[in-house]
Amino acid sequence: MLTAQWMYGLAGCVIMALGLRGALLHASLLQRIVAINVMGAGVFMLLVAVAYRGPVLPPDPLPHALVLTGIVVAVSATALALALARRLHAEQEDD
Amino acid sequence: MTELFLLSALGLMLSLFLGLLRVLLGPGIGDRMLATQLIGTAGVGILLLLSVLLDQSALIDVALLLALLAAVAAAAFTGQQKTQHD
Amino acid sequence: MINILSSILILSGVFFYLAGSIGLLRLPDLYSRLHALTKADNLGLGLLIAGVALHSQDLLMMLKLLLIWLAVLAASATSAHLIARQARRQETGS
Amino acid sequence: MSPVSLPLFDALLLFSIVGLAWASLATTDERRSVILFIAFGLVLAVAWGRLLAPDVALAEAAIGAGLSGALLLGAVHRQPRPLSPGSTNDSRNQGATGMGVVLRWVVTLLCTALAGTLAWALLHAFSSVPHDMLPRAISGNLAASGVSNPVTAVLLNFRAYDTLLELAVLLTAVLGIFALGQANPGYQPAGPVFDSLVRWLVPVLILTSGYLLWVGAHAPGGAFQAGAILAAAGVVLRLAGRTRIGLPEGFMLRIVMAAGVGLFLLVGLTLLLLGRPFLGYPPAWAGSLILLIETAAMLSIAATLLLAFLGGRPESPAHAARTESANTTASNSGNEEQTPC
Repeated sequence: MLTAQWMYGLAGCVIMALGLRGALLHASLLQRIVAINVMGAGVFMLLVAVAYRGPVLPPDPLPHALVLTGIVVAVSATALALALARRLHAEQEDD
Repeated sequence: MTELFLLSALGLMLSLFLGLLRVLLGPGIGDRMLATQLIGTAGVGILLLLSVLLDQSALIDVALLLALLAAVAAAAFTGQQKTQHD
Repeated sequence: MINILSSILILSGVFFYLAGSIGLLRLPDLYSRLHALTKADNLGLGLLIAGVALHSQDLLMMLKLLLIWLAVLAASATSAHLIARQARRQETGS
Repeated sequence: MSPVSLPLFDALLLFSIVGLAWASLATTDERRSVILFIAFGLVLAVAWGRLLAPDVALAEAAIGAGLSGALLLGAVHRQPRPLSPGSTNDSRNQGATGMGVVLRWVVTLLCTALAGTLAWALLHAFSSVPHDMLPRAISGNLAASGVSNPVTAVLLNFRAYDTLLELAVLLTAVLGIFALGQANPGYQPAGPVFDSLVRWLVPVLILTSGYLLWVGAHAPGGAFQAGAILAAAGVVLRLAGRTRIGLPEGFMLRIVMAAGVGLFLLVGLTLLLLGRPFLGYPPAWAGSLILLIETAAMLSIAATLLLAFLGGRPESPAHAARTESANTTASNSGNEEQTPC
């Protein structure tokens, strides 16, 4: 077992849990969106840690491809969430 | 030579870490933004050293992207948005 | 010979980085921090890049490294200007 | 290069990353939270590089440093009051009551339990048989894939279905954003200093995106990173206060948005007609077909990400000039046909 692999893997678990906690507990919608992004980053770190196979062997490319597309989807989902939040805010102001 | 690159990468990591303390301490939002700038520059340096240390020339491209986009956050932070006409 | 020169350049680059971040931490106000930081990290990155370029001895790599340095120079000057302007605006505005 | 182990470096890096994640969620100040999140993204890019994932690092650098920071900071500035479902005072008071405190602790405890379970499963997986069946299958078939970068081979050949559907997801997200209203009003001119940066930065960003697209066949890079950088060029123009940010208008915009999915489908269906499996490229053609699809995908990704940054249907600059007052409730979809109200 590689030292780096479990160090980064554990950190990924911690980051994911921190993000989940933030997403559940924050009152502000914007901060919930940030928290979900943090949670996603934790999952990405987990996957990249799983792909890592030490300094000599090349890493597994499949999780890299997953994370790469995940990053792009995460940013567009964030944009959609922010647009929803903006609309919600505008509707509330009309009331 | 490998030891030197490793030591230098650690030095830059320490520099990034000190910048992180300023991001956490603030006090003003400008201070935090400035420290984020330092974290970016340190990140560029670390990536350059890692590209030699791990024999990954593509990390130079990553450093290039970080360098090119370094001003975007500051611009987004200080930019004045037009007011909605309503 | 080239190895020694490149080591000296890289180590002095790291020294300026550390000086800059210590300045960022110890100096009392935003403007002096701004000043210390932009100088130190530009110089630090410049020396580091010179060292890495000397070590790589590959022309395309050197060109990319030069572009990185120029980009960081321009970006840090611009961001410093924007942050300082914002701080001034807030001081006079509110 | 000899194998190096850098546990101390890793420890400092991970401490910074976890610290930033924690700090960005510990504060209730939205602006501080976003700035800490941007710093978090910068350090993450270094971590991906450290774990020998340069493809991921490129995407993180392009999106973390360019798009998502600008997107979130823009949202904070637009909101003088916090974006919360109720008024914040209510939720603060709720937090102070006994129920709120108990809830907080229960959620924290559950999250800790989840992290523990996940870590346990992970350590179990790491200490069992090393998984090298998939990597071996990928490297064994790499020669027939048309490209030599394994990540590009996975994205555009071995798992091309996934990438096709992912482009469809991006398109759907933007259509959702369009349905919510007009684009954000944009930025005031940022002044001469930023303008002089923009003048050379935008061409260099466009050049870099072309380079990343081309190099993606045999080295880290590809349509996603190239598209993200191209979108970042548009973000920079927008931040400088320009109204023209390189997006085509009207019908052309629709074509560019759909180009990635469209060309992907077209290639897949043509192959079906020729008696091959859907998206099963003939090895001799694979390289050129992948480059063709990637070029279209890059343009679509760039347009989609930039539209996502705008946060709504774009106004055509001509229309914006004609009418100072933007009608936010207009549900007309055609930009050209919209009459000034």
